Amino acid sequence: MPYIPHTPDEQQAMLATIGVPDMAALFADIPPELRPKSFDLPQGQSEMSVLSHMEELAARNSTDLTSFLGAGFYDHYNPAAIKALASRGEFFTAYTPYQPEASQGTLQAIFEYQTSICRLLDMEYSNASLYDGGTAIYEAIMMAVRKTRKRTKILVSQGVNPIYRTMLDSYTTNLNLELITVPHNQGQTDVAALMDHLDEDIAAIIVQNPNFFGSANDFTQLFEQARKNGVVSILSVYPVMQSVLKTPGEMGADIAVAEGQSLGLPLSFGGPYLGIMTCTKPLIRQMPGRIVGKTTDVDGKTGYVLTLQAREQHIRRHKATSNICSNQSLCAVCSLMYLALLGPEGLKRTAELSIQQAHYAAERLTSIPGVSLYNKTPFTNEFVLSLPCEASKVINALVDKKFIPGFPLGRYYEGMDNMLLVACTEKTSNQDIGILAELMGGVL
Amino acid sequence: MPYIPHTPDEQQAMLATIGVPDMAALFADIPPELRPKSFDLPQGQSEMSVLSHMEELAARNSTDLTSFLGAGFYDHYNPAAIKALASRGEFFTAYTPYQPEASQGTLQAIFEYQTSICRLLDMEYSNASLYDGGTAIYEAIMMAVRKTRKRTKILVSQGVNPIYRTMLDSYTTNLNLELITVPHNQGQTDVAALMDHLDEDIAAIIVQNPNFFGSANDFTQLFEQARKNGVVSILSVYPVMQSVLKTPGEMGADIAVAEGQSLGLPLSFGGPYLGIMTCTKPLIRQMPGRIVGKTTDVDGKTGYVLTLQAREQHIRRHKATSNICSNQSLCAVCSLMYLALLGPEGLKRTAELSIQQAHYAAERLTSIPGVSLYNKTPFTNEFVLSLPCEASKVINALVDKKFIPGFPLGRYYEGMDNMLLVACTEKTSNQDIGILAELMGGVL
Amino acid sequence: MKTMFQTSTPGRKGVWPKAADKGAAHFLPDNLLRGRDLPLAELSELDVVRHFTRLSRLNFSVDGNMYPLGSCTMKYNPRFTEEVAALPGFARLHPLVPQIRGAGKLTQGALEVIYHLEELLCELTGMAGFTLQPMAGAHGELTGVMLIAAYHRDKGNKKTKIIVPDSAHGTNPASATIAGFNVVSIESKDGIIDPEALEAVMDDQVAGIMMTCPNTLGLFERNLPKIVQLARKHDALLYYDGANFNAIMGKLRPGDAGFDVVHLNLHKTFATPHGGGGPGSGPVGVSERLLEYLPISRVVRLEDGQYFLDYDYPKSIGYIAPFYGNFGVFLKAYAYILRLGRQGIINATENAVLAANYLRKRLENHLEIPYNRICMHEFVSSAVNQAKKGVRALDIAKGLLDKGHYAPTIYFPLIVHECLMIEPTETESKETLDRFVDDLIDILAKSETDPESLHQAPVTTSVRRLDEVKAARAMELKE
Amino acid sequence: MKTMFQTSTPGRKGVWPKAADKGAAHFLPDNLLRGRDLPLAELSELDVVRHFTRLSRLNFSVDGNMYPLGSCTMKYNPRFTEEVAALPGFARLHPLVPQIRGAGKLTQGALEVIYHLEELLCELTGMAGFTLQPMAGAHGELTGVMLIAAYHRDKGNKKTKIIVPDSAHGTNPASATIAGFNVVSIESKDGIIDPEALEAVMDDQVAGIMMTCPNTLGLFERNLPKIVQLARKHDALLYYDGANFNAIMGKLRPGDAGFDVVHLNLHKTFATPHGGGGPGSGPVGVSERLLEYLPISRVVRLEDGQYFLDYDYPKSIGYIAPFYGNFGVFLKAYAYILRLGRQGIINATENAVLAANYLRKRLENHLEIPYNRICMHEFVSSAVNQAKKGVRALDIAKGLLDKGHYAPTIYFPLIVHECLMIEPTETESKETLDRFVDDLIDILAKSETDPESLHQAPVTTSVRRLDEVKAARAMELKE
Repeated sequence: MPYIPHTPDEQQAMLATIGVPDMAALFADIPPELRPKSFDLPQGQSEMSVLSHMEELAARNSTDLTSFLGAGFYDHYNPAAIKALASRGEFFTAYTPYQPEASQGTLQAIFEYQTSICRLLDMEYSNASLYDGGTAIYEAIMMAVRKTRKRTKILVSQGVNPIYRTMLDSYTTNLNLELITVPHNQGQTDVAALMDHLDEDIAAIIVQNPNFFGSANDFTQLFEQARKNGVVSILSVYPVMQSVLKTPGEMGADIAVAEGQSLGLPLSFGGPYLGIMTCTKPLIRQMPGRIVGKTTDVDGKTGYVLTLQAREQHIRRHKATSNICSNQSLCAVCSLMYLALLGPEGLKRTAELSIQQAHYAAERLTSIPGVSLYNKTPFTNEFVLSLPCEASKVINALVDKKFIPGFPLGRYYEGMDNMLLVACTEKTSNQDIGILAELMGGVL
Repeated sequence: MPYIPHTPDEQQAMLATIGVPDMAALFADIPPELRPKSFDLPQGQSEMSVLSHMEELAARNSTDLTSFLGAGFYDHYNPAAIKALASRGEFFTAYTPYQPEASQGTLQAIFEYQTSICRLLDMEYSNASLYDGGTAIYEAIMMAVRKTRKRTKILVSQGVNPIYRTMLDSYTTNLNLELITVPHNQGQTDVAALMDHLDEDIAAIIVQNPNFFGSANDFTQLFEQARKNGVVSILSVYPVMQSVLKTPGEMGADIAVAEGQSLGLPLSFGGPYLGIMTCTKPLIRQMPGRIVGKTTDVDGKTGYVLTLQAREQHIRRHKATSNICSNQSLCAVCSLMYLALLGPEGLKRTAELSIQQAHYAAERLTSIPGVSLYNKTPFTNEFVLSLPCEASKVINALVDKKFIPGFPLGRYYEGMDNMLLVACTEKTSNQDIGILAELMGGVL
Repeated sequence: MKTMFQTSTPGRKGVWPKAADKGAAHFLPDNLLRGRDLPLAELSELDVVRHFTRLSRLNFSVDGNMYPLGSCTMKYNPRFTEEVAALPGFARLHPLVPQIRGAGKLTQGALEVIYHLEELLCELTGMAGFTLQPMAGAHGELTGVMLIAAYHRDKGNKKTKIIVPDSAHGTNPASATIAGFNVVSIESKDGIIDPEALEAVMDDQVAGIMMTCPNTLGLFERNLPKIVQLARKHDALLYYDGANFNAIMGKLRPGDAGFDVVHLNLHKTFATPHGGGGPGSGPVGVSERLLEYLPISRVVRLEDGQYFLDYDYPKSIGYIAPFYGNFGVFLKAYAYILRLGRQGIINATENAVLAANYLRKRLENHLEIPYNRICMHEFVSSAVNQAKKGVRALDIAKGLLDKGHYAPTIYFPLIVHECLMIEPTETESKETLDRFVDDLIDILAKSETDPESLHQAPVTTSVRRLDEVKAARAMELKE
Repeated sequence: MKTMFQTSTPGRKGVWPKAADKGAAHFLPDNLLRGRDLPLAELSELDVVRHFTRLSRLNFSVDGNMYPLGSCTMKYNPRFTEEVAALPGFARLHPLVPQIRGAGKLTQGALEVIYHLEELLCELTGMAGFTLQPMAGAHGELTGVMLIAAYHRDKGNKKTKIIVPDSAHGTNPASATIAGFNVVSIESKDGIIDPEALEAVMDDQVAGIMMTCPNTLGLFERNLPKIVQLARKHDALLYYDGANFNAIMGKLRPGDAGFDVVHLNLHKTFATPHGGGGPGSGPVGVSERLLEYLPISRVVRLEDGQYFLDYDYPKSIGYIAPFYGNFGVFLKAYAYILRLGRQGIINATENAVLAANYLRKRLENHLEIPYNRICMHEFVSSAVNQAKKGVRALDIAKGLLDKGHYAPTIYFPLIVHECLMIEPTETESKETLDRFVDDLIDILAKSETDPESLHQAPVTTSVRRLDEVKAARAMELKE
């Protein structure tokens, strides 16, 4: 019986204490007609045998790829100390800190996470994290809807990650909300069009920086205009790039959200990731999810607790701000470790190296005849190439050479089948870029 | 400056406190003529870059081999919990427990290791471990020499791992000792010949069980005869197999040693390994290396300390029993974790599965025409095949198919070029054995 | 303990990537650049290692302590599953790879894990299909309610209500509300759902009934057949909250019993670690009639044995997660299920229920047990008698911390006064269970002889009782 | 804390391999089988995880505490090197693979590590060749002395003596004796070797002189050129004990200075962790004239760039280890050296010496410093003044434990009374150094005002002062 400590003798002793003859007696409440119709699971295997099976499965995924995939999910270098520290049992086998006196490790770490995220995004408050960047956008909208009360329209820039916009569609289907998508303008977030749409029916406006095409923006004027119209401004950002880019705080965003995966989490085929959620002071009572606050114990010693719980589901039940009852605690702690290990300068170096490599890649790749840069405005570590043929054709030709040159925009944007979204990080070497240029040149 | 916390300001402040103008002043004692003639080391690299380089080097070693190599070093399954626990910083970044009050974790673990090893080998005392199985044999001889005083001859069975016999040659070159090697008899440890050699000049006799050819033995009579002649009996064993094989204690060995790698340590291209060293009561004062003992603190609470230190080098200097001043502490703790996780029954299952797989392999492989079993007596998880051609010829043919069918005995035994030493563990599958049989059949 | 900002030293470096030849200012105009300081902590790698090593020691955890937190199933988290999730072949995989035409072949191992885990969960629950997308239990609930909504919308039903009994998890009403429904609460009777009370509120507006079974009192809902009947009558769908699924594996399958939607908590029943509050994973299973509404993408197996991401489900509720769910978490659950196998899973359930009843029985003369009959994997007790002497459930909980145990869930469910909800799980040994009971009895005795000592508890933890009111008022949420 | 045998339960299972179809009795006759019980602990996996988690918390370690243990160089152990050593391409490699003809191509990466690390160590020390075989520092010493013996034997020299100054490490005389030499001790003067005392004992019987430089007083041997001259005159070889090599990297190379043999401690200077006492790694480097005696095998690089194990050195002293040394350890040292590079290594030395002198200076008015001048990476202080009041070095050490610091090395070297030997290393921050000094000063003040409190120390550790005499007498070495 894997992981079960009881010997047959002990089981008998326990049954005797309970006063029942056998295990079956413990399940007598279940009506016989409800017993399983089938329970056809495989036989158990030894740890050795399962691990070896899982290694075989892992080996059927290619990890020797040279990949230029990004699209919101980036392969930055994760310092080894993160895994070493996060794999301490005291962190990963603890539960939600319901007993704060026995959970100060997690609580202080989350308090430090909230502090670090506020400082990185230059915002007033952060919660203890949400599931991912997409649900963070959805929760941000719901905050705006609650705040603005009767407004029901949401302005969404098409420069926001289309994966998240698709999620928004799902989440708002049953709600009395209208999503208005404002198209991009040749890869640029169309600030003018967004401004045009601002009116008193709009609860929130959502933009992304850098946008999905990699272009960096300054939304200060847009957000000012939004404020004048009583509209909540939501900005989705790329945390690593916040070390060099104008901050949500500087632009005047009301809510800033992000996918935190780039801060020290493995790509892990899509999760677990980290939903970063910050806001300004006036919105704090609308904030969903857990929040850790500082306080003192009976001796006056500093300590940390879950706070503002009146917002939460286990107190408020159906009146809660959200149904969320967990955070991505361990992921948040990993991202805190990442920020602590890199520090402000290390993070900036990471961002700048990534930007530099992307610009080198853009230069090399646009020197291939027929290939041009689609971005009309400055970009950071990601950009769009306009190809003389379908992007997926190029990808297909390169996949067998273990190169994935980027993401085909046609997957999410109609009429953009020839566009390829290319991302670099500090891990992208000049050599990789050189080979990519050669390979692409060869098939075009 | 990797891993150095001091900022330039802090360095200046410290220099000022010291009262010197600069770093150079701290090294003024070194005569200028002794300054390095060259110091041509590579430039430092980032963690990311070194790790990636090391991954490339690791990838240049084949790990997708199906290997039947053993020869004293076995690929048993290491439960994942070992690495998870041993990688806790409190274990691996501590030093020798000189301050026992601050080191009870390591000390109690070593006490438990000593207990477990005594129980497994059925011996009275164990030390806290030595470097490896080979140095353990050497130290065992030195114990015997000290104990028997003027005796200078050592009887060594050729069934003892030739790697260790080669080490013994090196270690005894400068000492007034004579090693007498008693040849094996067609793969069997020649007990009769060993008995014949016993006399009053012999300090120690060394045999191995199972011997290098995999054959199991009962040395009870030999050790009885040795005792009658005042000769110290040293038995080298295979710890995993001790769960099923007659124990050194049952046979009456004075000293039992072993390579502990099979108890939860990775093969790791030859180290770090674990030298297991146990003895009977009369020999304890001759025991080299660290020993942990149980005691009480001033409040009467149980605790553990390094003990019998009067034997050791840092007290006795040139009068010490050995120059050893460390043990393989972390390796010993890993082997303790292994034994704790497997328990007596788990260890026995490991041994029995390994034995069963070896016998299946022997059956399959000897059904190849021209191939026969060289062992004349019962074996455990390793055996010798007599091939119709040079063993290395067969190996060469199979290496390119990622199979290493075993170890060619000709490497260490003259005239045995056609002999192949084949080992199985619980990790060896019937399928692997089947493929091996096919491949070997194909080249013979 | 000092925060990392208090020990930060300007200019100190930790991990230190090489510098770019050209900074951001070379590539981006000033107006796009960060103007404000970036006051993150500046630490050496040793600073960071010590900080988190020390922080970790301030936590109780399953690795250090018994964690009898009711409804949370804090069982042992096998170490080898951590190794599985860290395999580079999984951990380094970009989720977009299989969405690129022709590149699906590069992720066959990962897609097989998803496909096969869904199959296993179907067999475990008796459901027709599963999605692994939901990223936590509450997220699974929301997904489940969205599926219920999609079903009724598609059928043209006009439904506005979801019924939630008072013994259900607190997230249930929140999830139903978030998804746009009105919540109707019903009172339990003798600790379980009263079919009459249910019948009284049932009408054609009812879209679904959300049940936790066994419920939060640890009791099996014996009237389940009657409830199913009532639901069917009004075309209401039956939702199974799987938070307590550890009680019932191999003994009842929600699908066989008539449930239409079920969510599971991989981080409870299937031993994936809780991580101090997340990440979790809350897969959702459905009956045949809800299959077509499941989120996309779905992994399908082609005739040639290849796995493939299929998006072609026009009635699907769409994307619930950016990709396929918390893949790293379900790797661990998958490995755990393979390790246990059929018999191991039945044993887990039986021994979880055995341990809960053993604790219940050993405590029954010391603590009020409101529903003192055979329970499932957990039970509720009440400190009402102790409260009369001024020792509340909270005091008992803090007293347990001083004895080295984590506390039970307290003040939940709300329907039991001074509630202590105890779930030992199957992985705690008899001597640990006995030590827990002995310590608890000792504390209960103290509530008679020395109640003040319990008001003072805890005294052995890194901090003593914390002022939660002050925290909420001061709103110091960052440094 | 209970031992695992005290919590063992007969019949309980942990990791549980599948059973063989046929037991050992099927394959082996009774007389070869184990007759006696095998009373190992029987625990669940959770039992084991908790046991070792709790045990670990009873340890001080670099990850938790400053560890100013003189001569032990307890610097930070970078985490990424652990990842390097665990790479399956290294950890799973059987050491016999490259010894099989034709299979060397399967281990080129591992052989390159050995080859290149030897090259780097040569450049670091100025030696002509290195062997990585020795498995610890003392093992390196023994190897070094064996090389000295081999040299003289080969030259036909009849040498019987090795000179070891009283400021050398305690292992030096033991190693020399074990290798068959008689040890001649000489007294230091002003903390360093006195050339006159040396000259007085030099004769043609002297095979070698074993020096530690800087010596165990933390002082550089300023008379080194004179010592070299004396050694050469008598064809005695000069041995450099590298335990203190962290003091001197980039500032002096033993090879340039005239040493013939040097051993390094990878677990000190090159940041590989100490593991609670091992495993270590003690590579040995030699000058040109000793090259041919180095242990076999040696890794050579062929013209085609392939690496190859070469056994063809007829004058070699043979095998010192079963294979190539503690490979897992030198992977970490290799990665560390590549990470630091030339400048990083010089910085490490400079900052180690800076920190030691800073501590020395801050303490000089509080504690006797017998040789109070610029020291290298460590220095010795003495509690002679405190001892007069009854507070001994041991009491001060235990007092430091109560403040959360590990203690310095005490009562070593033997030539300083009430010695406290302090080595901070380069990786401790200034505020940690300051806190250590402040705490130490506080303890020294207590030695005046409240000496009894120091005799009672430690009181915050898991046990208080332990009775070592009782342990030696009772000889309870197992349960």
